[in-house]
Amino acid sequence: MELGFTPEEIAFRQEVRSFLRAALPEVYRRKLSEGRRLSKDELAHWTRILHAQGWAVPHWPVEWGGTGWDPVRQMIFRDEIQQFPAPETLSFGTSMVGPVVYTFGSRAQKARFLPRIARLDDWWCQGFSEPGAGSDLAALKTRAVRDGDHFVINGQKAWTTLAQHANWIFVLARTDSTAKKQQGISFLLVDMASPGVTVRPVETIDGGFEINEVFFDDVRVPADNLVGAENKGWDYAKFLLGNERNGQARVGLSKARARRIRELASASLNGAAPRLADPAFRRRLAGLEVEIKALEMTQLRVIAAERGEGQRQGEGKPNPASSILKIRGSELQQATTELLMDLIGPAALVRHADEGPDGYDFARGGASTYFNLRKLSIYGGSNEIQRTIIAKAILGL
Amino acid sequence: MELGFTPEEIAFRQEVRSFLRAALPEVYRRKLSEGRRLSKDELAHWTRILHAQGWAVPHWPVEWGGTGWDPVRQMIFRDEIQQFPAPETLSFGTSMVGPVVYTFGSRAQKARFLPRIARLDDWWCQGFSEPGAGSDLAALKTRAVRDGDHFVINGQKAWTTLAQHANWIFVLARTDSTAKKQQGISFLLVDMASPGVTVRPVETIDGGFEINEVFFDDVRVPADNLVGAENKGWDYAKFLLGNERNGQARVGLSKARARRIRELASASLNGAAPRLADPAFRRRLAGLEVEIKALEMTQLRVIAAERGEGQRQGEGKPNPASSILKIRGSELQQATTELLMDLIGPAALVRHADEGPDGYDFARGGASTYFNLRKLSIYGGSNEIQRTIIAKAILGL
Amino acid sequence: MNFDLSEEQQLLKDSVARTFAKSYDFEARARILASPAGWSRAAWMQMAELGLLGLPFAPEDGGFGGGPVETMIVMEAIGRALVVEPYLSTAVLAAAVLRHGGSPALRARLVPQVADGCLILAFAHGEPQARWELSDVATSAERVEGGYLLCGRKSVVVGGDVADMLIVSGRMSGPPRHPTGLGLFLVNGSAPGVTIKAYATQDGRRAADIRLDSVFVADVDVVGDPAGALPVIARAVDEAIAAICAEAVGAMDEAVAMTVEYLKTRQQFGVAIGTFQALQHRAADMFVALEQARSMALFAVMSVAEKNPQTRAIAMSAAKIQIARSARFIGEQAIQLHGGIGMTMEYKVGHLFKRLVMIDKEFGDLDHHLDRLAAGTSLLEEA
Amino acid sequence: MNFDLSEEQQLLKDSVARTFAKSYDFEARARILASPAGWSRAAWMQMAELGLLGLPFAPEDGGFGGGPVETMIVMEAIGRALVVEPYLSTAVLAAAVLRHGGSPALRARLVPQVADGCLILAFAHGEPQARWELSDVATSAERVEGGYLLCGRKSVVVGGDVADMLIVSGRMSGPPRHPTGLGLFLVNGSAPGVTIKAYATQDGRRAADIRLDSVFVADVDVVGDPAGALPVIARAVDEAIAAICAEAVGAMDEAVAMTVEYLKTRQQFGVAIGTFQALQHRAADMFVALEQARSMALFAVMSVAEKNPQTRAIAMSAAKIQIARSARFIGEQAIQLHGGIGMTMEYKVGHLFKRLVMIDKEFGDLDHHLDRLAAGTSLLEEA
Repeated sequence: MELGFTPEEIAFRQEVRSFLRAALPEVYRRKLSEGRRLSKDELAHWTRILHAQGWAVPHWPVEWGGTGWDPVRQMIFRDEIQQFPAPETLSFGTSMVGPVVYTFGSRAQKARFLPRIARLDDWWCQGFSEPGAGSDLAALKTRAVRDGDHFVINGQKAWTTLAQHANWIFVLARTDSTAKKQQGISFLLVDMASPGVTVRPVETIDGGFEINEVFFDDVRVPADNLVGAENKGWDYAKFLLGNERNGQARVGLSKARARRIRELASASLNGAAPRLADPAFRRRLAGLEVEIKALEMTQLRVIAAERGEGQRQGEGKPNPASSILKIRGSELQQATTELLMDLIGPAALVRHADEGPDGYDFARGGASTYFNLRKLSIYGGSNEIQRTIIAKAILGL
Repeated sequence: MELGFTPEEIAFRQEVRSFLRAALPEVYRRKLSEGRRLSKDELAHWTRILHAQGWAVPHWPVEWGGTGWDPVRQMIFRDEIQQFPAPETLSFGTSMVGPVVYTFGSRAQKARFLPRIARLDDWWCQGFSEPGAGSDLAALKTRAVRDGDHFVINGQKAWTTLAQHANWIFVLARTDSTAKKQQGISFLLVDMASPGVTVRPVETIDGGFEINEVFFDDVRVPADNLVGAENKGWDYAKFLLGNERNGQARVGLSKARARRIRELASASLNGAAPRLADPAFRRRLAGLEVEIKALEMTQLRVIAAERGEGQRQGEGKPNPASSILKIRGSELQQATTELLMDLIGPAALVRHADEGPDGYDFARGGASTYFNLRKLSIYGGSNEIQRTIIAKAILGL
Repeated sequence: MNFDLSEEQQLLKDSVARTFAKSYDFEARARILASPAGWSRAAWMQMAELGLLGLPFAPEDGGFGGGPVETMIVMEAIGRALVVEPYLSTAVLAAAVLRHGGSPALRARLVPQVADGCLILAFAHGEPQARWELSDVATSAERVEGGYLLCGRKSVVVGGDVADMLIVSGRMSGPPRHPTGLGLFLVNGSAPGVTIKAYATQDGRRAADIRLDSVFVADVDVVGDPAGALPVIARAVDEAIAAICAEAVGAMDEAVAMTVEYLKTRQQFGVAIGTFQALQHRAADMFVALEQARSMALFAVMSVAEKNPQTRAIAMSAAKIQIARSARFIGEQAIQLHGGIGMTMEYKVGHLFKRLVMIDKEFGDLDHHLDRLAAGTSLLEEA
Repeated sequence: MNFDLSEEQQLLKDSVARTFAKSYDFEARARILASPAGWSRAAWMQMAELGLLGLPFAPEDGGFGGGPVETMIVMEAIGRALVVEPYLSTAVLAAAVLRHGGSPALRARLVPQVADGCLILAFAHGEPQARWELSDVATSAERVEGGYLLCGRKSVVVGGDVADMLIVSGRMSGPPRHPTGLGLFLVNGSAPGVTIKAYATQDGRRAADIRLDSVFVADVDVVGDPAGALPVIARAVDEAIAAICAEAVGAMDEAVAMTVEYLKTRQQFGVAIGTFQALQHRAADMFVALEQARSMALFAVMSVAEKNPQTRAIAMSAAKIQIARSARFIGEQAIQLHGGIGMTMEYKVGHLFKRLVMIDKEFGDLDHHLDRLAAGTSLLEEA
């Protein structure tokens, strides 16, 4: 046992932190602290700064721009980004479709798409969920019919995050309707400029627009844009979702938010007594910090085990323990936003749109982030699904 | 709407309280406060005091010793008994087998058993659960085979509360093994002095002996002791369990315990600072009192509705809303014992058997009652079963 | 002890429910929210016609003599339909201030206008530093010839921009948080020195921050004792708490009903998701939380007319605590069980959730009331 | 960063597990509990033979030089097997006092005896009024010719009647709760003036209340600075917290495993109850709680050698908080999911539950540590 980080790992953390201090525009940091979203251009700007540093896609193969860091360093990097807080790269590209392409894609697909993903030249979105298929993803109805060297797609995707910014979408579509549910699905890369693609933004309960409906109306996609084998898309989707789950703990975000709560609670907001003077509030915050620390330790254990696995057997498969990270990670992000909202008091009523009044800057990202992050326990495999995974895959029930 | 009690009801409450002050030996009250159990003789003594007052079986038909009180008065009476705290009569007799006998029993059974139940001349226990059949009560295996004017019982009952004191047991036994699960069960009254009845007390985690295994080895029971019709026992059991659930809120006990907590927390236990000086403790107690008050109000609503029903349609059937009373009632009894244990601090470690040291009288009924009352969410239809009842019978899921 | 509605109460309940069902369904509400004003005067006048706006006032003042039960009936319906018009601030909160603090002359002047819908009121009391502490008023009220001069800031005044007239609290004497020295003053929203910064709230209502720069209030516009208003304020806020508890019950009831219906109809893995036991039990827990909240809302109604302010305050805190707990649980689970559709503004359940969360932020949140309750005597104290 | 055990550690783990599996199964333990003494000297000598009793001491003192990880390994096994012998009080708590407070001469005198099982120690520190406040010592230590006189009462001293020798804290100066003025004194359990009132604890251990009436302690039996022992006490208790967290993880792990096994085998309504989704999800939540507890027990082990007492105390409180939460949840759910069988003393899970509940009552409960943590700096403070 070697509990704690090595001196090299600690130095690496400092290196990342120094880079962020030097390279990240302060306005981006403040926006993220306040629960606001960067604009498309701002995120592209930041991605290029990272790219210039060689850190845009650390977890990718070195050949395609990866850093060769081991899982612990990757975790440290993610943690520092999140807790700074600095913007994370667009996960639909770097963590979802990217790994699918470099693992299952053709040589031509790799050369064409990966460099553009790494620089955010292309903005990708995820065409998985459908109105009738939420947690039961394999029940999807969108069809892709072969027509010469094209597929013709018809159907509708739902809850498509940031599709309004995207120029590419990766789509699960049914290519064999006679096969069983999970079979007969293919994984297609679709240029959103193709005729027949329509995007309709949907307002969410935080008052923002981040999800969309995407409609496909006789959309023609070159067969070259099929990833891997036809009718094998479900395998690639499972691979993708497994990667996704691993990244969902996002402990750094919860740490950053807990720190922001402590900072705000130490101050006199609008002349009121600091909330930290209330022992009940202090206890609530302290109790939450314990849960965050526990999750951080659990994440370290999962990652250390993965590194061990990796050394022994090459690339690891998704660890069912990552369901713990998903459940607790989402719950703690939700709990921190709830505490932040409660800290704000009556000012939580104020809606921060364009017309928001002065004097409530501390309240930004209070209620809205609380509302927004209710999604975390729903998407990426709802927490109910994760509990079933633990019960079956780990406990054998 | 007539919110609040009528002046007559308030006067009635005072009357009950005055009676308890005058009639209940102080040593009984103190024992109950401290989570201890009365001896068999003590409970018999108290039951006879109540009987002399005409209040031993208030809810029974007047013909058999009932008072004719409406459901609200019955509730007030129970509440006063519980919160005093005064001993409740032995429920296996007065609330379980008694109502079954006066509702479904023969004239001879009524005349023979009811007066003895009311005076606790007979100590009854409940032979329902079996080792293999817990929440799935109808899976019971104990058999009763007709042999002339007798039934011959073979099998085993489990978790039989206070069977070690009992001289009678009411038994569910399978009389038709060809019928479907719920059919083919009969309801039999068995003298425990019959040859072939064996009782084995089982120690529970609170260190007490209140449950038993009861074995039946060719026990001969006169056919006169069959209640109602052969193979119809399941109906009588459901009737009994419905009555049981209604009585499980036991708000008065939680009120009494919350009051004891406040009293102990106001004092300096063994020289320590009063716990009530700790704002976190005060908040926890206050929060618990809210939940108790809410349950008390819910119980009033259920009872008021039952009275309304009763006026319109005669005797009411068990209200599925009584599942709320069971769930919250057991949870709050458990929560109050947990708070009491936490209040006690390190002294909770002390086991109060014969050898317990001096100076910890305040700690009596702390940990032991906490351990003992874990049973409440298990028996009488586990809280999981109650949630299913709510989901199906009330919400229609 | 009887929780059944009287015939008149049942009539009131039915007519309110019928009206909202007809003219305030989800689509109608969406249109109101999308309108420039963000609220509907037509809906307001309809409430006036139904007699709802004059409900809590005494007949001799021009009202209909409704009591806490009648207010509960209306507020529950408002909660269910998510009515955004300022009923609570005008017809409950400001109305209570007038009833308990206003002179007969003042009531004679104002109540008929409120009742017929022409006069919308708001209670401008909260200040930036006060959180929910009722005595924490820094706005000053200075005695001048023929009246008073008010200086200060009021924040998150619900309905503050919609109102024609504000009831403003101001301090004649003493430091902030001192129990005496407070007065209540009627201020026209367009009076000189009044600056109103209006905005939308998270749950689709209107609110305002209000600046008072030497605003003159004539003697005739003082509500009650200009240095002893705290008891009136506390009583009015307690009545508002009882009312908002009923509103929350209406919203929770609707959220539970929508969720159960969704569980029955939504198919996943080839079956209705309501067949999954984990979801069934969650729905059962929601139902339990709803019934506990309903019980405590009734307890608030029972206790709101209580003469002893201490006893009344304890009861209101207890009710608000239960409401806060149940509302948070029911709201969050309603979204969770709906999944993605619950996250959108195109579906009612998300709006119910938002309102339920925001109700916790009005008149004191869970922690505030736990503190208030923990500081007092036991809720279970027996007479 | 590597959580794998070294070869030696794995060997230790295996041998301890093997030993307890063979000679400390549930039936063997039941016999020990039923014996007149309530504990087993044979089991104790077996632990000595395995080298467990000398484990934490330095080799130069006659120990085996084990560190926090080795103690964790032993304590986890003790938790799993529900060992009732006073390992924690002797080989963790008292051992830490000796290691950090005792002179080389004292260690040379005592450690070999402890290691070979002949000397059982207990730490007599807690007092009736102290709850878990370490500085709250009223027992007086008065300087006399050639030594000290102790007067006072110690309460709920775990292992206090089993011990051959007690390490007693006493106050030389200052009021109770003053951070200086405390000393530690070795007292023979049978010394004149010592009265031991022994009893069983809820979880089948032995404990004692101890009265000290002018008990003479010679200078040679003073442990460290007779007026500056609080830092040693705090450090020893922090080590005990790390150890008891590991014990709790062992007990939780066993409780979860038994519950999962029970869900797989127990039939109701014609199927294994582990097929019911609500119970599956409950089991999943138990597993999550277990893993969170395991993580924080490791965090405690990582932090227990931390030099800064403030940082160390924060880490120990954080670990104990997580353990308290997980243990209460897992314990209660283990009983709930077992149903009736879990309520009896004839089945192991009930004993695990009782131990888990009682672990919360040693070295500070959830509330105590939440207060301690909330009073300090943030747990998430970065270096």
